[in-house]
Amino acid sequence: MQNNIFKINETEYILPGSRACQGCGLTLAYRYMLKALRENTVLTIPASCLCVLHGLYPITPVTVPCLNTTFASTAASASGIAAGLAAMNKSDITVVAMAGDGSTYDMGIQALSGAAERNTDFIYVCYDNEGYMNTGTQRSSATPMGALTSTTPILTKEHTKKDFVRIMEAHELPYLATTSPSYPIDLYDKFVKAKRIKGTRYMHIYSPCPPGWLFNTKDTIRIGQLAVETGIVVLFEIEDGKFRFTGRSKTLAERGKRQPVVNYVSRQGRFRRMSIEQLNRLQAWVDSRWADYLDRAES
Amino acid sequence: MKEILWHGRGGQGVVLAAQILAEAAYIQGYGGVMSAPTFGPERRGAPVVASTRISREAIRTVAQIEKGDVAVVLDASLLGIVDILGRLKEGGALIVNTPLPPEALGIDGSYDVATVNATDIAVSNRLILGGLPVVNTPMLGAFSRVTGLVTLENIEKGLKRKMPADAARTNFAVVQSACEQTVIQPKEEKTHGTEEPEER
Amino acid sequence: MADVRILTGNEAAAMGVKLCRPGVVAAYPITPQSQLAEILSRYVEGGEMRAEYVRVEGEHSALTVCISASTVGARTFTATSSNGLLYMHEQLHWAAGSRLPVVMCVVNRGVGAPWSIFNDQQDSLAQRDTGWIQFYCRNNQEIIDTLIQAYRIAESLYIPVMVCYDGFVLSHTMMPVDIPDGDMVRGFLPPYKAHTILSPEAPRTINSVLFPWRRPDPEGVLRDGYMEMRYKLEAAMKKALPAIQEANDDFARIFGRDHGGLIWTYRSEGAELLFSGIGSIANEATVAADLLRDEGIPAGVLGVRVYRPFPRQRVIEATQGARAVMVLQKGTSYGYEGCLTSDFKASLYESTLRVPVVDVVAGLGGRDVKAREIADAGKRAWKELEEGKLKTHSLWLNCYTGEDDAE
Amino acid sequence: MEQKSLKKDRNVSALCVPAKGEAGRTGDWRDLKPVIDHTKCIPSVKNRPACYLCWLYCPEGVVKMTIPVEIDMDYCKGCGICAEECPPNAIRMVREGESDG
Repeated sequence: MQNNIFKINETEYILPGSRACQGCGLTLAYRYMLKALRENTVLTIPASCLCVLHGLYPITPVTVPCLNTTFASTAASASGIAAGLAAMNKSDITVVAMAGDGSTYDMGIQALSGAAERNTDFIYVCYDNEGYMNTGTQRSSATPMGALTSTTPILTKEHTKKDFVRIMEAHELPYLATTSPSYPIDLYDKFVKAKRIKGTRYMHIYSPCPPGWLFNTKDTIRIGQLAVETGIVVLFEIEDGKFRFTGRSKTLAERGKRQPVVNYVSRQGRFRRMSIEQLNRLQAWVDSRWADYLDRAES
Repeated sequence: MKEILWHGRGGQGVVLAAQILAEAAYIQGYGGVMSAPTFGPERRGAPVVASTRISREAIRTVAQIEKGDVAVVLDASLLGIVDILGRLKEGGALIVNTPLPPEALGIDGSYDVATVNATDIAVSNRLILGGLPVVNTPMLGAFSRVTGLVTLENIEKGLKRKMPADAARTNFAVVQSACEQTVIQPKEEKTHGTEEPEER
Repeated sequence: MADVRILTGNEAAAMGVKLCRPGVVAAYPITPQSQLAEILSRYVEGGEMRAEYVRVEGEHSALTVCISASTVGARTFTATSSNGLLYMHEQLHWAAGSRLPVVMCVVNRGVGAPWSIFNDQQDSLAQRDTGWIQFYCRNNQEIIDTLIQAYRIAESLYIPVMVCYDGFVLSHTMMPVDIPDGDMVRGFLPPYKAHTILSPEAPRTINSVLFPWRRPDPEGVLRDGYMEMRYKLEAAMKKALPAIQEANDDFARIFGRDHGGLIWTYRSEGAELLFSGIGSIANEATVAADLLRDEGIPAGVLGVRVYRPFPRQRVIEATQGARAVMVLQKGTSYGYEGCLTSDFKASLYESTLRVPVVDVVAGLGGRDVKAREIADAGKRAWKELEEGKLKTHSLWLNCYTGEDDAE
Repeated sequence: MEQKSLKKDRNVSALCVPAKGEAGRTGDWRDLKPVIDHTKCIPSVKNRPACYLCWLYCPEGVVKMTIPVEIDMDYCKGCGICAEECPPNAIRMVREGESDG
């Protein structure tokens, strides 16, 4: 881990003084994503935390070009950029659409599925902070069962988290990967790889959110690590259909021992109303999914 | 009509203080009360402004307050960052949470300047929330003392409207202490009358 | 040598698009626009037209693709009808607010519910406040000519433009169309130059959030608040009125066809009974005017070619001498009156003219409207006018309204 | 808010230019600030580039990979991640206004 730190591109593409909250998982992930993708990148984003991070007119902290669009249209906007660049015969630019789970899982799923089905040449990045955080932590389909949100304030979220990564797998993309800002070098390496691949690539960032998940801002890294240590988040990549564990999940799969999900859940205020039954269902779901991934890794 | 601007940082309860004052004023019998946050994104620690309006009759204006009659500052460091005096009427009242006495703030221009160490009061009453001393409710005590617009009794009733009974009780204790410990430096020429001048 | 072919409206539109050489075309099929999308696909796949053709999964995405492609510097085109246009509504505002010169054909069709696949103008009339320039074509020749002018106007003012023409009535109806010469079109239409290019050379964040108030930037320029930025769109719309006229006049000089610019008139000198309308129904009214003139009723037509920006002064000038106006449109603002009627009357209000204006709603959901029927309505109105009993609200032409049962 | 300014805004549409401090001096948001004890901080102790987890995990990118390690206090938001993740616990979060000592 130590020596890898010096291979990372030192340029900072987000100038200090952004509007993001203290200890924001997205900001940390975005920092490494841009380091990996470098200057020749064009972004398009919807109204979201990322849009707020990109700043208010006339100033932006981000030194990479970016086009804001409406909530349901992020992937379509990327399609247009890809088509426009092709029409202007500019080929050496990486087109990136980046949105949160709300825009990706819920309102924008149609545009993303369309763009993926057309194998549009772009990277779609979903930073999954498990709720509509920019507008005050309302529930989205990515919110885990048992979590308190401003729209499930008493009974907690009733339904399980939509397994969106599996939906994207069904599109049989050239490359798909899951990442976490708690493992920045794993994230960095995957974006470096994704940049070189042609066609639609889907990158999932599991992005801890202090004000939304109700944990202290100093614990952002710890929470993200616990998610991987318990198997709630599994770090892997799928290249032309071939599944491979990566980073901490790889060592866990080979010889490590997963922690119980309660270690992760108990450190976040959003789960303080989670029932035992919900906790057990979550543990069972994590265990069965981990078993599936182990099988896929062997074959 | 009296217009009050509350200055603080995200997470200090500026909006809640403005609301409690409106509740208290309504209980006291003012026909018109209104409170509003500054619209837009709030960030923990970033400067935030909220407002309260109090009047005999129902209030019809909803525009933002241009210059308030009173400015309540929950965090003295804001004096150097936010143009607080720019939105305070000539002869208005400035109430600041700071250990310093009013004279030490170096406020020029004719304002009533009042200070109280709300942070200390909160800490000594063990009123800490999310690692932050609760400085919004004590300032309601200082407000009552400086302006006389609402009584402590009605502030207590206002507290009960906005929080559970036990929280209201502990918060009222700091309101009282702040009221007692507030130091006022009235502007030179006019003594401060508590009577409200007739409607403009 | 004129290259005249007998074409449907959709074919004329496709030919017009090809002549304008957009870099990116994105369209989702919907009746009655589909042939246009199909012909363009054949052009692109057959190598007749070099463009990126994005077969999107819906109209919302169709316009989004045009918006972002335009931001990268490509000329773009899309087309839709009816509920497809309604589904685009959010993106219509986004394109105008971004000041992008997207050009779109709207093949007018009624909107649901209930369903109608037939012609009327409720789809595009409902978009009059979105910040787009709106042309309404009265025949297929005007479709191809207006498309070419639309790109020049859009790209000089940075305002998106809708070229509307009636579904089936024009889109599927064949008539002679003189195809402008490609080189002459290239002369008329300079290459598209975006006002802001999304590119790594000059990294910018575009269409960010704006404060309600103005805000200084690091170089001490006092940057716009939201309201100033929106006013710039309104200011550009004002400049569009002379720009449209100029484009029309240049086109007439080069290609020999003058469509009037903002409005056109037919036998309007001495016309005391004046018909007005948008699209093919206004053309139908010219035949009605002839019928009425033959019967000694001084009728004429004021065709509105550009509905937004609304040509207020031209309408006032052309209405001089009229003793009654009948405004025909294939739509209404439910609970009030036809949108064209309202805007027509609002313009007259700014003048000394006090002429009664009859609101005529016609042809909804493809109901056929014949010149004779317009003439008969004109005759009835003329008689009521003579007797001082002219009813101005609202004539739903050829529609059983059940009102006559009430008497 | 309306200062007199020479230059008019000629932008056709809303476009932002990269600059520091978009949200203002975010260092001002802190109620706790990171203080580094350079006698424990690994790069200083070894006098060569090493560790730098504070640099790695800082969301704002305001930690410098220098010896000794420096933090841009104008913009550090005081989240406390660096203090939490520092292997030798060389960073303490101290209440604003209290001395660094």
